[in-house]
Amino acid sequence: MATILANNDNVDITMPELKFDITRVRHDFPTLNQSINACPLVYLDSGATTQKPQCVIDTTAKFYTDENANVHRGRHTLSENATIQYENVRAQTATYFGVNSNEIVWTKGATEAINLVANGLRKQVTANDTIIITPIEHHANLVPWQVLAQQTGAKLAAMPLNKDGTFDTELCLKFIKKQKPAIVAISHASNALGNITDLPAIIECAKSLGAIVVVDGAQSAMHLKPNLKILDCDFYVFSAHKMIGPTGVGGLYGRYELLNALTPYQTGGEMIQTVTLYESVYRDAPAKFESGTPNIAGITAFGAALSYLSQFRHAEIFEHEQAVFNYAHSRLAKIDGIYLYSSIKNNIGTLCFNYKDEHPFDLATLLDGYGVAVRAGHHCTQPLMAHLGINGSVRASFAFYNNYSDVDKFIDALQACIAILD
Amino acid sequence: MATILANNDNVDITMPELKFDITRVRHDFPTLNQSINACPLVYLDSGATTQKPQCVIDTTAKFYTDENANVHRGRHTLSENATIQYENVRAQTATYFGVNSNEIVWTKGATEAINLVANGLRKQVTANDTIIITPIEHHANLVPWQVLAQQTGAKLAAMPLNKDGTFDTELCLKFIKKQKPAIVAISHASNALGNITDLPAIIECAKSLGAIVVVDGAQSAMHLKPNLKILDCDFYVFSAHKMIGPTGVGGLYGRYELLNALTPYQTGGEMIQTVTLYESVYRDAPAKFESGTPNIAGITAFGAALSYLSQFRHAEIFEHEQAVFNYAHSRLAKIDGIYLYSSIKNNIGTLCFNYKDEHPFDLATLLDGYGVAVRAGHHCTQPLMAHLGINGSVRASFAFYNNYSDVDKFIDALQACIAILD
Amino acid sequence: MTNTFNKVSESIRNASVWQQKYREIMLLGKTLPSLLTALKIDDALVPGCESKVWMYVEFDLTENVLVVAGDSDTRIVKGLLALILALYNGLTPEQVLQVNAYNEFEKLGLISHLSPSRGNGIKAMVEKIQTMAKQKLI
Amino acid sequence: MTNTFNKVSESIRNASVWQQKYREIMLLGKTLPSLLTALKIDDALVPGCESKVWMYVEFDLTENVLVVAGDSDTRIVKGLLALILALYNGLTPEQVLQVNAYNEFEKLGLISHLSPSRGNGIKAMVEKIQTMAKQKLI
Ligand SMILES: Cc1ncc(COP(=O)(O)O)c(C=O)c1O
Ligand SMILES: Cc1ncc(COP(=O)(O)O)c(C=O)c1O
Repeated sequence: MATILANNDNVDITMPELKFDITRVRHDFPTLNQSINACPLVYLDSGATTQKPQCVIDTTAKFYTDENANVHRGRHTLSENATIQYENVRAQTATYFGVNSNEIVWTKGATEAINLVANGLRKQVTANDTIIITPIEHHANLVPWQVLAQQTGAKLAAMPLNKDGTFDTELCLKFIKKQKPAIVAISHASNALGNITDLPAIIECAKSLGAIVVVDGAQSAMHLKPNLKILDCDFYVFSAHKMIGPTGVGGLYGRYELLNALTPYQTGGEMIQTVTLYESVYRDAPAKFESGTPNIAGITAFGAALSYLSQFRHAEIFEHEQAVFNYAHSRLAKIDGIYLYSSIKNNIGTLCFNYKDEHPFDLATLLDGYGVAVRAGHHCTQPLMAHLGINGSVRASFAFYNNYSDVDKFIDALQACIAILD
Repeated sequence: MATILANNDNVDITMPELKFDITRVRHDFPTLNQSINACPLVYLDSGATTQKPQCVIDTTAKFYTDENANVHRGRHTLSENATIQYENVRAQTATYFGVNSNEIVWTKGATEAINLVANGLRKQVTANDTIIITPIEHHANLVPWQVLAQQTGAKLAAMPLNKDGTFDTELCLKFIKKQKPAIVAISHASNALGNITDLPAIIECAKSLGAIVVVDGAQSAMHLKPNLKILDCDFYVFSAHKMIGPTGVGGLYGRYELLNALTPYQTGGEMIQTVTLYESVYRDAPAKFESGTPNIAGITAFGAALSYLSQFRHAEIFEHEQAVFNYAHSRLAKIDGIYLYSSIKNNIGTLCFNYKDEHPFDLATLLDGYGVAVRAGHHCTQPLMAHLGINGSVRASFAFYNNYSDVDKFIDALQACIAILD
Repeated sequence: MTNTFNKVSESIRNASVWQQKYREIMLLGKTLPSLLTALKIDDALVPGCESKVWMYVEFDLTENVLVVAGDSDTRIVKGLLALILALYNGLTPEQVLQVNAYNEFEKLGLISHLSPSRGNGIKAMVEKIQTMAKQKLI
Repeated sequence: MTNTFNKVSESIRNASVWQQKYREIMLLGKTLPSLLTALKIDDALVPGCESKVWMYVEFDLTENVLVVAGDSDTRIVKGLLALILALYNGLTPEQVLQVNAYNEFEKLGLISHLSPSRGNGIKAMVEKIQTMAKQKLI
C-alpha cells in the first residue's frame, strides 16, 4: 500500500509502506534519540559519518574492559584472543565484500587507504602514463593522484561530466579508450550529490586496456554493499565510520597480486621479516602494509557493526533507504526557489541543494536551530562545485535509520528557515 | 619505612612504603581485575600497550552514545561540539608536553608519526647528508629512516652502543661531532630494555651542529612525561595506547617552523585550502597533516586518559613505578640462570631477560599458564637483539598500576616455570 | 567603551526566540557596508572557512586605534562580523585587551559561533585583533 | 589412520594438569629428530613467527603420501610439530583431507596454539598440508 501525499507539479510523492522495522532500528542507535535545541534530532549528515548502534558501543567498551591487549605480539592469553578477534573481523570484512581475507588491509580511513595505493604505485608509474580522475571526486581521491602525477610526471586527465553532475557512460568509455590510462581513480558514489557511478561499464573498458582501477567506496560500502569480485575493480577503499562502525578505522581491498606489488606506504614494526641496522626485508601483504599498533578496539567494534548489518538482507536496507530518499527528494523538489543538484535515479540517498541565492552556511545554521543536522559547504569537492557553477551547497544525507518522519521534520524546518531568510 | 626482604648476594631488596593509593588505581583499571587460566592476571606487557582506566572506556561510550559527529565539517550542534572537544584534547596534549597546540599533529600512532616526519623531510635531505640512528631503536624508528636514506642517497650511521646496551654519552657526542648529521633519530627510552637515553646532552650537541633531532617517545611519554620545550628536541612522537589511552591514536610534536616545513605525508580532504582538478594549495600545520576523518572517539577518550593522569603529580607516579621496578629487578637478578639485560638505573620499568638457553617463547607460554602476561621475541628490535648476541628475550614491562604483589606472583610463577623446564 | 556594541546588539539581546535573534543578526549584517571588491582578495580570506570571510585588522598609526574591516558571503557571519567591528573598532591597544569578545558573545547566546570549528572566521578575527593589540604594547 | 597420533598424544591427553601437559609436549619434541643443519635455511622458515620454525611439506611421488618435516628452536613448538607430523606423515591426499587438526588439538586442549596469531608456525603448517593435499586431488 502506498500513500499518495500530493500530486501537483506532476510529481508523485509516494510513501511505500515499509517492511523494515524502523522503530526497532532507531532504538538501536542511541544518538538519534536526543534533542538538539529543544527539537528532536533529525540526523541528515550520515554522508559525513554515520551513527553507531548500541552493539558497536558495547563491543568497544567490552574490549577495553576485559580484553585489551596488543595483537600479533605477546605470547599470552589476552594478546592471543585479541589477535583472533582482530583477524576474524578481517575475515568478516572480506566476506562482506566477497573477497579474500588476505586482500583486506586495515587503515585509519578511506583517505589513508587511497594514499596507500597512490603512494604504493609510484614505482610502477612513469611520465608516459595517464591517470584518469573525475570532477566528482572527494579531495581524498584527487589530491593523492595530483601528488603522484607531480612525482612521476604522469598526466592527469579528468573524465567528461555532464553539466548536471552525471556521467554519460558512452562518453566516458570513449574518453578512456582515447586516453589509454594506466590508472583510473573513480568514486562509486559521489559524496556531494549521492549519484551512483555506472562502474561496471567503466571498469570493464578500463581493464580491457590494461588500466588499474581504484574505486573510492567511502560512500558506497554501506549503501550498496558491492561484491568486489563481481564489480571487478582492482582496489577499493572504505571507512568504517561511514558504515555504522567506529572512527579511526578504514580499509583497502586489493586484488592480491596487485596489492602485494605495492610499495609499503608506512614502515615500522610488524611489517618486516628481518631488519638490520641498514636494511630490511618486508613481509607479504597484508602484513607489510600494517606496521605499528593498529586500532584494535576500533577493528573489533567494526566487527560488531558488520554483524549488525548482516541481520538484514541488504536489499531490505536499500529498499528502505530508497523509499525515504525518494520521498525526501520529491518533497524538496516541490519547494519554490530550491535548486536540487542530486539526481533522484541511481542515488545512494543524498540531497544536494541550495535555496535561491542564500548561502548554504546560513541555511544550515538555521536548520540546526530546528534540530536538523545537515552539512553546508563544498563537501571536499571543490572541482565539482566549480563544475556546477556554485560555491557550495547544503547536503542532507540519509541512512537506513532515517524515516519518513525525519523527512517531514526536515521539510517543515526548511520552510521555517526560508521564512526567516525571505 | 622500608622492608628489607633478603640480603644475600650483597643486593638489597627493598620495598619502600608507597604513598600512592595503588588499590584505588587498580580498581580504576577493570582489565586488571580478572583471572587468566584460573590465576589472577599479572599484566606485565604495558610496553606493548597499557590498560585503560574506566573513564577512558566511559568517555568512548559516551561519545558514541550522545555526541557522535564528524569534526570540522557540519554546521550543526553535534559537529560543533565534537570539534570543540577534539581541539580541546589537542590543547590538553600540548599542555601535557609543555608545547603549543598548533605544534601537535594527530596520527594513528607513533609509527605513523615517525613516517610523517621521515617522509616529510624528504625534500630537505640530500645525498650529502648523514642520518644518525641507533642500535636500540624500535623498527618503527629505523625502517622509515632506511627508506629515506634509500630515496635520497643520504648515509645512515649508527650511534655507538656499549656491549650491555647502554650508551656512553661521551662516545656518542664524539660520534655526533664527527658525523655532523642532518638528522638524529633516537629513542627516549628503549622498548626492549627500558633503559632511558641521556637525551639532553645528545640533543644539545646535535642541535649545536644544526641537526634536526627526532625523538621516539613511544615508551617515555607516560613514564617520563617530558617537557618538550625543555628537552629541546625538534620532533617527538607518541602513542596514546601506551599512555592508558585508546588504540588508533598517536601524535607528533614538532617545533612549529620545522613542522610547517614538512611536506604532507597524507593528502586529501580537510588539509587543503583550494583544490582544482589539477593542483591544490595546502593549509598550514597542523591542518595540512590531518587529511581525512580523524579518530574522533579515540582522541576524545585520550583527553580522558590525560585527565586521569593529571590527578597525580607525575613524581608520584614515577616514584611508585620505580619502587616496584627496583623490587622486581632485584628479585629477578637473584634467580640462578637468569640473564638480565635491562639496567636497573635509568630505566622506565622494563625487565628484559632470558633463562639459561631456554627459548623466551617457551618461558612466556608457561608464564601465561600462571596468568602472567609478558612478551617474548625480538620486540621489534632485531638490531638490538643482534647487538646483545641473542635471538630474543622475555620482556616484563611495568606501569604505575602494577604493585609489589604483581612482582611476587611473577617471580613465583617464573620459578614454577623453571621447574617445568629444568 | 562597549557603548556602540551595546547599542548595536540591543535588538539581539532583546530577541525573545532564536529565530528573531538570527533575524536581527542578519539585519545587522545588512547595515555593514560591503568591502570594496578590490579588497576581497584571496590573501585576505580567513583560511579554512566553509564560508568566505575577508578580514583586515590594522592599527591606525596616527590615532593609535584599531581599524577592523571585514565582509562575508554569508548573512549570519556578516552580522557576527558587524558585532566584532562594533566591539573593537576605534579602540586603543589597551582598550582592546580589556574587551572580552567571548564574554560578550556568551551574554548574547552566540558563544557557539566562537568555537574552534573552522566553520566561520569570527574566532580567527578575534584572535588576530588580540594578538595585534598585544604586539602593539610590547 | 590417526593411530600413531593417538599413541603419541596419549600422555598429553592423560596429563592431569596443564604443567604436565606442557612437560609431555616438550618430551615429545625431544623425540623428534632435529632437521639437518643444511635444511635449516631461511627459505624454509615460516614467516612472521617470533620463534624459528622450519617447515617442509612434500608429496612422495612414488608412494603418493605426504612427507612432513620440521623443526623449531623452541621446545613447545617442536613438541606441537611432532604432533602434526604424527597426524599427517605418510597419509595419502584423501586421508589428509579427512584429518582435522583443529579438532584433534581442541580435544587435547591445545587449540589456542592454532590461533591466527603469528606467534608460532603450526597453523601455517596445517594450512600448507591441507592446501597441498587439495592440489594433489585436482
Ligand atoms: C620505542 C617504540 N617506538 C615505536 C613504537 C611503535 O608504536 P605504535 O605501534 O603505537 O605505532 C613502539 C611500540 O611498539 C615502541 O615501543
Ligand atoms: C567519497 C569520499 N571519499 C573519501 C572520503 C574520505 O573518508 P575519510 O574521511 O573517512 O578518510 C569521504 C568522506 O568524507 C568520501 O565521502
